[in-house]
Amino acid sequence: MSTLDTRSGLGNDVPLWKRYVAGHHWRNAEEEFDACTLGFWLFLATEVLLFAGLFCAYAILRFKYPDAFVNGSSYLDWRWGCVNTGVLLISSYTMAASIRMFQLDRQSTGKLLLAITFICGIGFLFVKGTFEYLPKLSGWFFFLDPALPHYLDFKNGEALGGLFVHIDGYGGKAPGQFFSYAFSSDPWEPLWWSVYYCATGIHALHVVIGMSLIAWCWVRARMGAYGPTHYTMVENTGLYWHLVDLIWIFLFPLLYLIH
Amino acid sequence: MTTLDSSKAGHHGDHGHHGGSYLTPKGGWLTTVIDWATTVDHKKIGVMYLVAVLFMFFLGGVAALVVRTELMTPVRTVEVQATDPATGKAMVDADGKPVMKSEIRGQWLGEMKAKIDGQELTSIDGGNNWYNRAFTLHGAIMVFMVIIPSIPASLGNFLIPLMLGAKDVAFPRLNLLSWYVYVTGSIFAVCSIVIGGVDTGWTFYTPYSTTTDAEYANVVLMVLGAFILGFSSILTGLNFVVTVHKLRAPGMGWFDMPLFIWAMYSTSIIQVLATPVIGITLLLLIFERMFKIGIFDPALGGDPVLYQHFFWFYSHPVVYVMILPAFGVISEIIPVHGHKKIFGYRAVAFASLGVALVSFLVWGHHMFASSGELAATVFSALTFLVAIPTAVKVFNWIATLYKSSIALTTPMWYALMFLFLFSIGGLTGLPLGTLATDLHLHDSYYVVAHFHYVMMGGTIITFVGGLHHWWPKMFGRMYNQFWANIGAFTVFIGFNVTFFTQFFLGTQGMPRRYASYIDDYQIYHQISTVGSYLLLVGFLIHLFVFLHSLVAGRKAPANPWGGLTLEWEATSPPDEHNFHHEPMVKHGPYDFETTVPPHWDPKDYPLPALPKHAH
Amino acid sequence: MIEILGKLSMTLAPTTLAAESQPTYSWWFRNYGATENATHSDAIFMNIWWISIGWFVFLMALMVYFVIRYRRRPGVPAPYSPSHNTTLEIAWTIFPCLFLVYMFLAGFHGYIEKMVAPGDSIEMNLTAKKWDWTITYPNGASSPERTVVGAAAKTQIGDATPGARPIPIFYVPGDTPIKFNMVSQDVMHSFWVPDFRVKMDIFPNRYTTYWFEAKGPDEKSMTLKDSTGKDVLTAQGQKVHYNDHYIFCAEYCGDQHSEMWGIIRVVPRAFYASKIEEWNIEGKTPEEIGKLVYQSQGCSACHTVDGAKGAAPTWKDLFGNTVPTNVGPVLADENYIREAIYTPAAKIHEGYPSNMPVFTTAQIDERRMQGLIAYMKSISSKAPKSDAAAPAADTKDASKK
Amino acid sequence: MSNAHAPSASHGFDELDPHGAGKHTTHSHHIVSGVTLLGILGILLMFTALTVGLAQGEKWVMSYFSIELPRWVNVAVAMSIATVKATLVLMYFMLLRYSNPINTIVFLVCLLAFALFLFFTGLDLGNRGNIDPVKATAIQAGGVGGIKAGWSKDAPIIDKATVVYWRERKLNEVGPEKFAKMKAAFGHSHAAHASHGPAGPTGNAAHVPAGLTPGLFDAAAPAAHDAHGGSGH
Repeated sequence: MSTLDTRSGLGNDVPLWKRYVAGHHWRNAEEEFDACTLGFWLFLATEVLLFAGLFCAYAILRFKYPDAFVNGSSYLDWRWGCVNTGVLLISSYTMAASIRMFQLDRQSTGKLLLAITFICGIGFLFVKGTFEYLPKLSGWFFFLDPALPHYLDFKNGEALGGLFVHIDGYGGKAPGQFFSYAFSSDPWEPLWWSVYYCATGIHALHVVIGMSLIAWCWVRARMGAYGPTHYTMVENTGLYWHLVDLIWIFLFPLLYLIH
Repeated sequence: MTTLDSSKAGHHGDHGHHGGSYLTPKGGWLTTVIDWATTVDHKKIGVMYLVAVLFMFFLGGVAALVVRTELMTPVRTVEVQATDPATGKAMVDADGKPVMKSEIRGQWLGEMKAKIDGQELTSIDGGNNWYNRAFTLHGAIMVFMVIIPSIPASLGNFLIPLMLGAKDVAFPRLNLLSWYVYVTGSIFAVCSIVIGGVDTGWTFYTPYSTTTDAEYANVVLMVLGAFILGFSSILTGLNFVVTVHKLRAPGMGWFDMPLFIWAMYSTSIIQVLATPVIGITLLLLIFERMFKIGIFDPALGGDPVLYQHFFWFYSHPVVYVMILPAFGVISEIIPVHGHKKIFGYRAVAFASLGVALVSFLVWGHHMFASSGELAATVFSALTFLVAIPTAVKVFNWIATLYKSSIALTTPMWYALMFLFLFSIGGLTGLPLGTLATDLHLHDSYYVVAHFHYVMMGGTIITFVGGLHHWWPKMFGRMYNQFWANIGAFTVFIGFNVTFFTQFFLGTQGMPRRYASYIDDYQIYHQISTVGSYLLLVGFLIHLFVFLHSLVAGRKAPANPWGGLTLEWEATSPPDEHNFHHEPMVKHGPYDFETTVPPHWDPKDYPLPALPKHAH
Repeated sequence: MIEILGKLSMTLAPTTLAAESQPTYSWWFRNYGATENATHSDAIFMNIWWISIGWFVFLMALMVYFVIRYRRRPGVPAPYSPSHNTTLEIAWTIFPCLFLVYMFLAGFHGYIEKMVAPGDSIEMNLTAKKWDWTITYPNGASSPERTVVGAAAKTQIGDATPGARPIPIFYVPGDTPIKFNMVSQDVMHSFWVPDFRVKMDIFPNRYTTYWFEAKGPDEKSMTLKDSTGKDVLTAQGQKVHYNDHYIFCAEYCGDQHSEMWGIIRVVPRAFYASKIEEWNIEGKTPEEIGKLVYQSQGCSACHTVDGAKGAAPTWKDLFGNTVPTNVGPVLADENYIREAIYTPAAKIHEGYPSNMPVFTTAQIDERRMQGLIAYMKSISSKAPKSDAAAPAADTKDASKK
Repeated sequence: MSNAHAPSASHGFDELDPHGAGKHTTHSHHIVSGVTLLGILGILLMFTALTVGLAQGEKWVMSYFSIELPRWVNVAVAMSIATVKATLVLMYFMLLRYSNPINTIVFLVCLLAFALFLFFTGLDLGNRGNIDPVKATAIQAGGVGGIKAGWSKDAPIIDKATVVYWRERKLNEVGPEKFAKMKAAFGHSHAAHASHGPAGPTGNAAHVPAGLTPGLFDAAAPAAHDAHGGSGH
């Protein structure tokens, strides 16, 4: 909560977390921590209900157009989904472990684990963006994409010195009015892509927010702000990150594993 | 009324040696402005909310008057001169007389469009466009920017920590943030109005809302505004829930809380659980408009009824976000001004929670006319459940009046008006929950009248009443009760004249959102319009009473009505940190039989003598 | 579940409080209701109304009495009373539920009556679009009749002066169950005939139904007159009685939502039959067909045929002329007109909005399309008469085969 | 009000006990052991493998025995496993098992609201007549003409089903032969198998491995995917 305040009356030689003083309206730091956690759980409830809308739209539309969803899903590779699930699960673990380290005052390990969590987030977004969004939206493939060699017959462009390769006709699986993919076999496939991009896009936005929080935690941890008696921010960031994981646990089978 | 005219009143509130009240300026005007803009004090934030909400109320009220004025006659009342889309100039006929839009209905294109961009014109303006914009403006502002935050964000923010004996809400900075979020959302909405307005109705029903004015950003801005306002609502609700859980004064158990707190607690739960769904709904609506993603658009395979479910899953519970705080205020005003313990405290408290629960089960009654027989039947049955806790509350309030000692102060007048108006609002809701009759009344003026009786007769009336109840506490000044009562009666009469006629309009076949109608309805519309002007007069009287009170009002005593809840233990206006010492709760919030109110001075205001056994 | 509820409501709800046999008419409604379901629904409404009045008067009387009796007076101690009474509280929680159960069951009963059409209903198709209605009769005909409300003599359903936009009149037989299959072509609309006490939303892309059995006209009803004010007579030389009922759109649909009206005209069955035969396109020349289509498909709402300025280009002298469009000048020939009807967004006439509704081949089939073209030719001075005559003759021949 | 801070500050510091935080009387400072966390991660990864395995297995069963499993099997299996995984994350990573029960209540209430939302919406929309696909092209988006493909002023207007429009356009652009080749390469359509009657005449040989981008992770064997479904076969 409070940052470099001097209310505790302790000198600068004492770590920041030891100098932490609860807000003036709290009886003690325990209560403040409890309240922050409760508040954050309420916030998580709102996040779950935000995604409830997407899940509901998914359920209703899949009920109406099962074939479109199955067809659309077949363009996604479950192995990329699996990799991303693993990445998120591992990052969830490192996040939880990081909180544990701060609880035990093992600052450097805690910071390292935070950094690993952050890197996992980057990895998730990288896979999502490079191997899933980019080719599907535009037909541009990253040159390392393992699927690329199979489409080279239809190559019709390169960019950045061969770093990206364009495949004619592959792209265009975009939402709504930007949809221009020619080989759909179900008339309602654009709807599937709309749901897919809304769900994964909003989830990715949450990943970005979570990563920003983790970065902020890392910066504060370097200043020594978290320790056994005060780690509210890391704890809540962790809760947020786990929620991101939780949503993905449901999105993964719903998007990748249907047939 | 005369009880409060003692000139000695206020000396209890004057604890100068403890430092200034929260209203005391910190220095020059710039310092003061910065202090207010960066304050985390729940009282200041409450007052800031109050000012913002009242401003939006003014805007929405102007729109309402425009709508009512237009409906004076079956055709155009407010004439708009037509514009030639080819030249962009105002149209005149051969004699140089201005040509009105109504004269060329359906023949020329919209003035607004032509001004912005003469290229692709997407909708015909037969002269109703501005009317449609006016009622949308009225609806959207009143719902999203006035009624939802009215009592919770202004009175709630100010009172919840005081009533709980806390120094502040749980997350003061979040509280300030929520005010800024509210203002940001309102600015978006106002921007959308300034650049041309929105003609979708406040419900933004697809596919109309995703396609109207297809080239312009008005709808996106308005929807974005509502989306942002949702965050403000969530933050406020979340803050209150945690505050109630964690910051009750020592000795205050759950059933020692004032009923206002119970009502606000239930409200906050609804806000937290329902608002995110409107968030995603509006987000998808924005995507629908910008990218045509098709989830709600039948032309692309989506389902407009899905949108309605999304929308009403939030917007029905939010009806209780609007009315539950009003219940809370009434549960305070009646015991205090009747000087009697509330009848059936637990019933009232649980009824609040019950309403909150049932509110999530009944949203489908907004869709009876869209033909889902099974769901309609289930929702109709569940809808009647709402009647039970609300009826229980009304019975309890009236039972509280029995053998009480009723001081007919302005807040009490408002409470009595509320009982009258809310009873009408509630009872006229019954034919709307009844399937057979709803098929006739749905989307008619009957519905308009019904929800105005509940929303305005319930919430706004109570908001103003609550404002009168806590005004001395908030600003440390008394107001002129005679003129306040005159204002209250004017509002009451104006309100009934405006809206009772609309019940008849509805049953006789007047659809809502109509700018023109058959001549038979005109007399009702005219009465209604006259009533709305009377309402304006009533509110203006209140405005002047409040302004006069701020400038020249008598200093308020700490406890002008003899209340027992903790906010009356603070000074008027309260200190910056609310209480000098952390209050200990030694009596219930309504134990008038056994407790002498804090800061009570018989010279300030006479209270009925305590019964003998209390001494 | 629906079945059980239905039986329950049949036994408990309908006649417990209301005198069903008597039509319930009060200052709440403008008339007795034009169908039996409407009358029944009014009875339910009035039952709820009187229950509500009872509760309201009871509560307000108590409140006023308490306020007067227990007003605060100086020096008078408050006569305190208990603040809790479990028996009373449980009683007043449960007692109102009885009324609620009645309301639900009665409402459900009336709802099923209003929703479920009898099997022998005459089915008609109703299409809604901004801001007009079209009804297709069982024989494929559509009503070309429109009226300008307010311009005509005062009718039995109340006068109105909303403007010059003509609203459609739909003839339906009295005392006959009629079922509309409704669909919208653009946004949502809602079909409401206040005299039938039912409204039903109309969606794009999904059919909803609406049924009614309107009470037939009797001797007291208005008599039908033609434009010159003379009585319309049946083949047997009798006057035709009719009842009119307003149609309103009850789901907000944009600018002229407020004028999206129509009239349901209930006439005797025989007269209805002769009317729809009159509008049948069988045995008519292409020009006549075109004129009927022009009137019945709502073209006349925007396009004029006399050269006057409308919301859309006039048809007078359109055919054979060069039309300025967003893709450059185009000759208004047969193909242009066909495209403009089936795919209106392809070329947009300069100075007009792109809001012409799409018509499908189901709505305007080849014969009707040829009819429209023939009709446009007949009102265009640019159409070479010799050329125009030839295809028209062809079509006529084709229709005879 | 400076005196107000003193008690809370001292209170906070009295309880300062870095190495014995687990001994705190309050529930909020439970420290989960490292082994537990690692174990949970292991279980979660295992369940991920399981859910994928079951999905693939189900597909294999369907094609091998040429049978149709109802669609809900797939969903029910996947959702059950996801629920178990989510519960583990909630209990151990998010510490619901150790923290104040009110947090659990908050989460459950939120799930209740979710369930109500899904249930009633499904109750209504699942019991209405389905949207009629035949009408799709006859309906204009809000009556303003077709949908524009993109935002630019000169974007083409799509006046028929989006999918059909783009198919025809591509067909005109590249010609039928190349179109067929591209469709074979890009399309993994197997809906025909999954929902419309029994497996195709060629049995599982023609069955498309749905959800596999050809060649991903097995770049050495690109030829295999050429045999996969699409209009070329």
